[in-house]
Amino acid sequence: MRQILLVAVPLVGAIVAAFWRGDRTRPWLLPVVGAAHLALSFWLLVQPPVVAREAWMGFDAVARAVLPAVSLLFFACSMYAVTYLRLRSERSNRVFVAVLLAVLGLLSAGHQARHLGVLWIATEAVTLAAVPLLHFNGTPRAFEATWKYLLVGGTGIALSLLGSFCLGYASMHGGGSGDLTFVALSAQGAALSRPWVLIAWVLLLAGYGTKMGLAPMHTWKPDAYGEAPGIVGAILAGGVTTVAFTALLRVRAVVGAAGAGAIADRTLLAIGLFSMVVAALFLLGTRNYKRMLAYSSVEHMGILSIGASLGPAGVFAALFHVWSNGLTKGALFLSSANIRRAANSASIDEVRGMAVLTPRSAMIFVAGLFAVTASPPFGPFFSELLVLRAALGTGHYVAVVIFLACLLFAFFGLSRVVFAVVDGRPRPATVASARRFVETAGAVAPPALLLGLSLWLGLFTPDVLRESWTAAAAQLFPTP
Amino acid sequence: MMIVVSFLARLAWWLLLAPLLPGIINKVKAWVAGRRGPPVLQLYYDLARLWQKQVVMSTLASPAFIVGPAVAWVAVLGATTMVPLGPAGATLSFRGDVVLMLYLLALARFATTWAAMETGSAFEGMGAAREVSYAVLAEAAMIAAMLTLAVQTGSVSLATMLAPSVGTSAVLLAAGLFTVLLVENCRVPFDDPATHLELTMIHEVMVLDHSGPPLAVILHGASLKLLLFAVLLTQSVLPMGTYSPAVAAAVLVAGVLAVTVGVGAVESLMARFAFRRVPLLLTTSVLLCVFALLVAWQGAA
Amino acid sequence: MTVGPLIVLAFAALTLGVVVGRRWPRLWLALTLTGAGAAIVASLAVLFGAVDWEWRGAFRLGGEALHLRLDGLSAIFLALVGVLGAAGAVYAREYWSDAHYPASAPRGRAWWSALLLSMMLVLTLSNGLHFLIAWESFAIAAFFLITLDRGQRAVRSAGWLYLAASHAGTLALFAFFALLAARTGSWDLGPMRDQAALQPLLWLALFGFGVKAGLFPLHVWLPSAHANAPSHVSAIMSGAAIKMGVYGIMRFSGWLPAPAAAGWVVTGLGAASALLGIAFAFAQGDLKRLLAYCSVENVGIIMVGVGGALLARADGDAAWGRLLLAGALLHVWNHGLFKGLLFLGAGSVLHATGTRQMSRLGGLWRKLPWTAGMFAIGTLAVAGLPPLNGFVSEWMVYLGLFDAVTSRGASAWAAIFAALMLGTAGALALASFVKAGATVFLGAARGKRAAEAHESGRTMVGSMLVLAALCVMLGLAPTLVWPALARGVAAWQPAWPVAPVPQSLQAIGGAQLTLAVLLVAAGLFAWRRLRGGVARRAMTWDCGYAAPTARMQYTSASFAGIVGGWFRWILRPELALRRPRGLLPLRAFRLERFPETVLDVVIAPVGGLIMQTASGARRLQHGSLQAYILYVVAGLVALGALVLTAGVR
Amino acid sequence: MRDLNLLIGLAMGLNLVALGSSRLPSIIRATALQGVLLGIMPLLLEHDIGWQVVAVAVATAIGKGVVIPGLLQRAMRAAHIEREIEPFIGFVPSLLLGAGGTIAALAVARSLPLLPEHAKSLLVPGALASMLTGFVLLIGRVKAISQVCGYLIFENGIYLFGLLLIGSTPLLVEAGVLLDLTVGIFVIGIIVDRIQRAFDSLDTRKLTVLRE
Repeated sequence: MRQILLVAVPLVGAIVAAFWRGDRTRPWLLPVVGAAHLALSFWLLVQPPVVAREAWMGFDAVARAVLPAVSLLFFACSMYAVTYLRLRSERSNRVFVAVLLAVLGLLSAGHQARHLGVLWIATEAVTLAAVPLLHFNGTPRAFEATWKYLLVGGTGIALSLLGSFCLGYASMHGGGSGDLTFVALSAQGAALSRPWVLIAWVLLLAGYGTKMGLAPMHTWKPDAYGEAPGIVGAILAGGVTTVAFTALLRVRAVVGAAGAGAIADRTLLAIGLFSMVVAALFLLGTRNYKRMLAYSSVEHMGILSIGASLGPAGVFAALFHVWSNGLTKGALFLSSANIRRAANSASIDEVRGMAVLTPRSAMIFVAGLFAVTASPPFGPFFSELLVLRAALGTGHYVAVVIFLACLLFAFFGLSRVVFAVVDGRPRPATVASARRFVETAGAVAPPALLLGLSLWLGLFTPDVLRESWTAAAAQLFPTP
Repeated sequence: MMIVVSFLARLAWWLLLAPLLPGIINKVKAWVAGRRGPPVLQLYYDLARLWQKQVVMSTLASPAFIVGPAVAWVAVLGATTMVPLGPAGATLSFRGDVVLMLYLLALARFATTWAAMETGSAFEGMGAAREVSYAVLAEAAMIAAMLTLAVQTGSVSLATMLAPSVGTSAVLLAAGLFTVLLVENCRVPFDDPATHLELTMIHEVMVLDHSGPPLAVILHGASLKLLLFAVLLTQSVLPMGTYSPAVAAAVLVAGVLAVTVGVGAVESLMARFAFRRVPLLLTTSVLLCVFALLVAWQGAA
Repeated sequence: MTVGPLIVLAFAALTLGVVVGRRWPRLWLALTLTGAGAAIVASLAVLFGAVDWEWRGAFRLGGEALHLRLDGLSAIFLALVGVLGAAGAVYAREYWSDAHYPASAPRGRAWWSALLLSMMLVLTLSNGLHFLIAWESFAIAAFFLITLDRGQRAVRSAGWLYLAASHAGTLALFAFFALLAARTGSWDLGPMRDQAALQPLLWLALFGFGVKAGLFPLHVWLPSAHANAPSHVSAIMSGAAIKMGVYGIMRFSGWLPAPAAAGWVVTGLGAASALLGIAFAFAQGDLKRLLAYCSVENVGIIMVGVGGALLARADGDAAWGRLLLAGALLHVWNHGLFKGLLFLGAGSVLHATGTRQMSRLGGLWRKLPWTAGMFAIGTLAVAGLPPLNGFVSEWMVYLGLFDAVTSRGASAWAAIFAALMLGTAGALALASFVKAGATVFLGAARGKRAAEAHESGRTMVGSMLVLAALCVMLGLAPTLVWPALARGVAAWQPAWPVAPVPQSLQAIGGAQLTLAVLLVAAGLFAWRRLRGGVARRAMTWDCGYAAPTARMQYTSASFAGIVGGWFRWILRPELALRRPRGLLPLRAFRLERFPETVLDVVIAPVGGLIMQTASGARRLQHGSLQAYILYVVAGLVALGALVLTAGVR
Repeated sequence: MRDLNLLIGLAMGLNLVALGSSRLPSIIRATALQGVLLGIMPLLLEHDIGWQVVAVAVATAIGKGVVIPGLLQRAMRAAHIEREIEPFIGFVPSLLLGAGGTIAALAVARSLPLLPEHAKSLLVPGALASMLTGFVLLIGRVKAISQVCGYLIFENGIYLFGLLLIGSTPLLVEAGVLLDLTVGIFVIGIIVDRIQRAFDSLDTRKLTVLRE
């Protein structure tokens, strides 16, 4: 019941928002629903429900390990959204609010999907629902970004659909009864037709990888994150991508059951490392601090897929990283949104000396830089160190060298851009535009909160979370 | 009682004998040139006269200008206390005293150059720069020489390092140390104490502005240093340990005399090198000492 | 007096200092002094109380239980951090006062406490995860201190270079500790000498910590950072912060089994650092850059000691190994003290004249008598001259090397090489500091700023006095600290029997004392004679030249000319020359810059190559959707190929 | 089975039409026709035809055959463009690609381990050929409209492949999938419309502002 509520409450909220009168009051629906969702998800986290084995949807270990993070991120963003939408009072926020809530609901559905088809439907639905959020600004650039997001993302989604079909066909080939729940598929195990499983894996990895933003299917990311409002970026980077990641984890479990786990891991590791390399190269050169965040997100997706390729310990680390990366990225996106609004530009050629104009946001931005580049004691440090340890434990020394090199170059790129934005003497134009922007508590508190959470997550990881990640790893790597 | 006497005796040897060496050198040069030359005791007279004179001090100079020479003199004197005098032995002797001796000489160099820089004169700066720069290679040569002795004797204390008979490396070591002696004491071919062209000088140009007692101290210190090197060279080359005390003493005196005459001979036969060729010669001395070290390693094996 | 409460007191005081630092300077100073004092007392208690302090807490941080430990080795470093932390804090009251720097001074105080705290944590934490946390916070605190004066571009770029290098080192340490944890199955640190499988890890540690220690050629960040930081920060960076790298190397070379080659490599690197570091220092025209490069040299000396000790451990030869390591440890203290003193002195000069360029200074001894005196003491100490402390530690290292040679083992060759290098480096150090001291303080003022300089106030001079006094004390009474050094050695290699004070060290102590007395006596005598009205002041005699000007003095560049020529191959000076032309040449100049060679010759080209690759890659993101979809297809095909190749296996 | 293969063959023919024609209206028409054909196919496959099946079929046919083409037509008229000019991949090459692709698809499908009941059908080759066609259009064409058509054809291919599973997969899933696809295309159509208004053109060469 509660698990259904996770999906239902936001959707109902979305409908309410769609019919709500009054642009000033509507945004408050976001924190309200967000709070309810947060309460629900943490209640479920602490007291996990019993999920029927053959259920198509359910708050199982995997959902339990990830969904609360999304909920937390969404809550912080929803608080920020109230302030943000007040600043954007020139345009109606009806669609924005409604769609944002719908996205939350569909995200919950996608995380809880235990059925190949349902999973695909939910993911595709999220992809489509996010479209109005992307072109909220209504500028030609926004439409261009949306166009690319739609076609690249759509291609990926189509590929994953084909992959799902292939997996289904593999099960049919193995005399499957047509039950496409992951449990049933895994139960078929070696009976699944190996070639079809492999084809399915490639297609699904490419498809959901596109959704995650793994290189070379990441091309939609910088455009979308660069043009969309900060909140949307945060939710895409911290929420939507994780759906695709959990999808890959679930599929990987089936492939593992079919006896092709080693091959799957090999591909995951390869594409993860490749994403990190590409991200590092782009970070070294980019001159736009919002696109920079997109590439950093690509890098961290790479880390996730590397973690996923390293067996139970790696998956544990990866799930940890989903949390720490989501929260830290949220802080970065929101603080950069403040800076963007104050400076009225996202290019480091035009933005300087924000430490003077928006001191608090700049402080959070710098702190977020250190956090996201795995500087202790923030969350990402611990999760990435665990990934590293898992990789060393499994003897992937070459991978570790590439991994560390990419982290280093990513740090160079990120710090270069961040300090260029923060330091120096601001230009007159920037000073003028910054006068129109006040760093209210509503604009600063949410990113600060997220950063604080990332810190807290690293230093005092609650045992219930560790336990949930262990459980998820156990579900994905069942020990016969 | 005995200790005090012997200490005083050694002190006397160092302090009183030192100014004789420059005199001898000058005599030799004069003799070669066929002149009568200044009396052998000339430096003693100079010192006595300088001690009476008044000090003239640059307006720029700080007290260190006066203190410097005193420090340098004390440092060299301190260095001498660790150098054994044949049968008389050394006043101060312990494991690693060789390093202390080297660094006391360095301290003397520091004080001299510092005092030279006091005046802000371009010439004295030039001299100081040359002094410290050439010392870099000389230092390396000295370390190599001391290592050679250490390898030969298996000891790291001068008194025992210099005592026993010398192995096959004697010749190389002698050549190396003699070169170092020449540069450390600013003799030809590195420097010409007798020249009258400041541009070409090292040591003399550093003391241009000194006068009166400080100058006396400097001159005495220089002669002391020369004597120290002469004694060091003699004992590191000759097998002092194998002689009876009387013979040893005689040999030591003879050796020092020989070295001094040698310096004089070099000065009267050779011209001063052009400065750019100096490093070459210094490097040669370093190499000589290093080869000596290798030979000693083989010999003692 | 038990250690635990003192450590807690130190941590508490400094943590509080971070909080109150911005608002209440006096309270902050009191807290900092309390914290530093407590740390010093604690470490002395461990060093002379002859019992290690260890504490395991139930409190879990990042999933790991707290584990603190203070043994002979870490205590030596802890004491140093305390001393320099206190001295710098007092010094900053005037040097970086709120009046002059209303914006950055409060920030500086908070970060100062943070820096001290994190360094002390690095020294006491005994768990890999926590060590990394403390290590990185220490690096970041140092970064923000270096870039206190963020308005200047030079400062910012220096800070970024430091941060980048430090991050590279930290990542190596990530790998090191992760590998350690993966191999041993726990993050907990402690002696693991018996696990031979851990040998290769030392290389990672050597790189990671070597970057922080400024070991050649990993020192690229050091000169600019130390030169551009505020001087009290330079003092603690050079005196204590780079010693954290040394600590790391000593700590883990002591706890882990060392590869056979380690001793040779460390000795070689140390010797190279010593010689090249000081060669670069001699060439510099910027006072603080000179001091910074000199730190590279001194780290080299320390590393020679450590490497020698590793060789001795391999040979199982306790006698000279002990001597070498003790010398290295003592030099850690000594370098911390005199380099701190020198940087504070340089700060006082900068404070008074506003320039670090030695060729603009000169004749400052009249205006800044105290600074000049303190700087002179520091100069004697750093040149390793008796009777000051620098000599004692260098003497110990030398004696260890000589003993290694006379022992005639295979390591003798390393020792011979190192001894020759150290000798040369020593002579160069003397040259460098004659040049530095003389061009800054002696002669005539070369510029207006220098002519109008003023002496610094009580707090600045006072903190310099303290460090100078410590230099003298360590120089005159080395036997007093031997027990502490022995404890450090014992913590590094328990197998070596703890030795009483060596006869030779006692002799050195006596010799130093006698020498000091004699020098003071001679100096006083000479000075009295002079005061007796014997002296007559006159213009410097310039060989009959009528009108000598201050600009005719030997400059730092001309002083370093000869040796600069010898090391041209690595110094690679940039020369800007305009020869005098015509009968009446109006303007002519000759400017020589000595850039950081490793940075320009190694790092810059590689970086350029990578940046080219990056910009090439960025062209792939050229905005055409058709291409993006093609990338998707390409990715699909590549994955397919990967699966096929894997499926075939 | 035979008439199914007939329809599929027809669809494959339409692929070639879409590849070869330079006039946008004919591409749109070809796509729409293909959509309708696909809509009919389930009726031929399912043995017991319930109302849901009919509903799904009708929905697909209308969605793919009427609504989307309508949208595209509208956008096309608004933008006053009739034909594809200087595409990235010329018409003759893309035609050859398509033909070669179709042959290759037949060959590949033979080598795939298919269940006996599918061995004879053209479903898999048809799917592969359509997907290839879709990709060629997506990558090779400049006008947004032809790219959308390409995407439609690509999805048709996937739909064809999905028909392999029609027996086994629950209807609910199929319905969801179809709904999603239709909505997706619908959204794309809307965006195309918006782009036309924002840029007053449907030339994707104008859509390259966002770049590194």
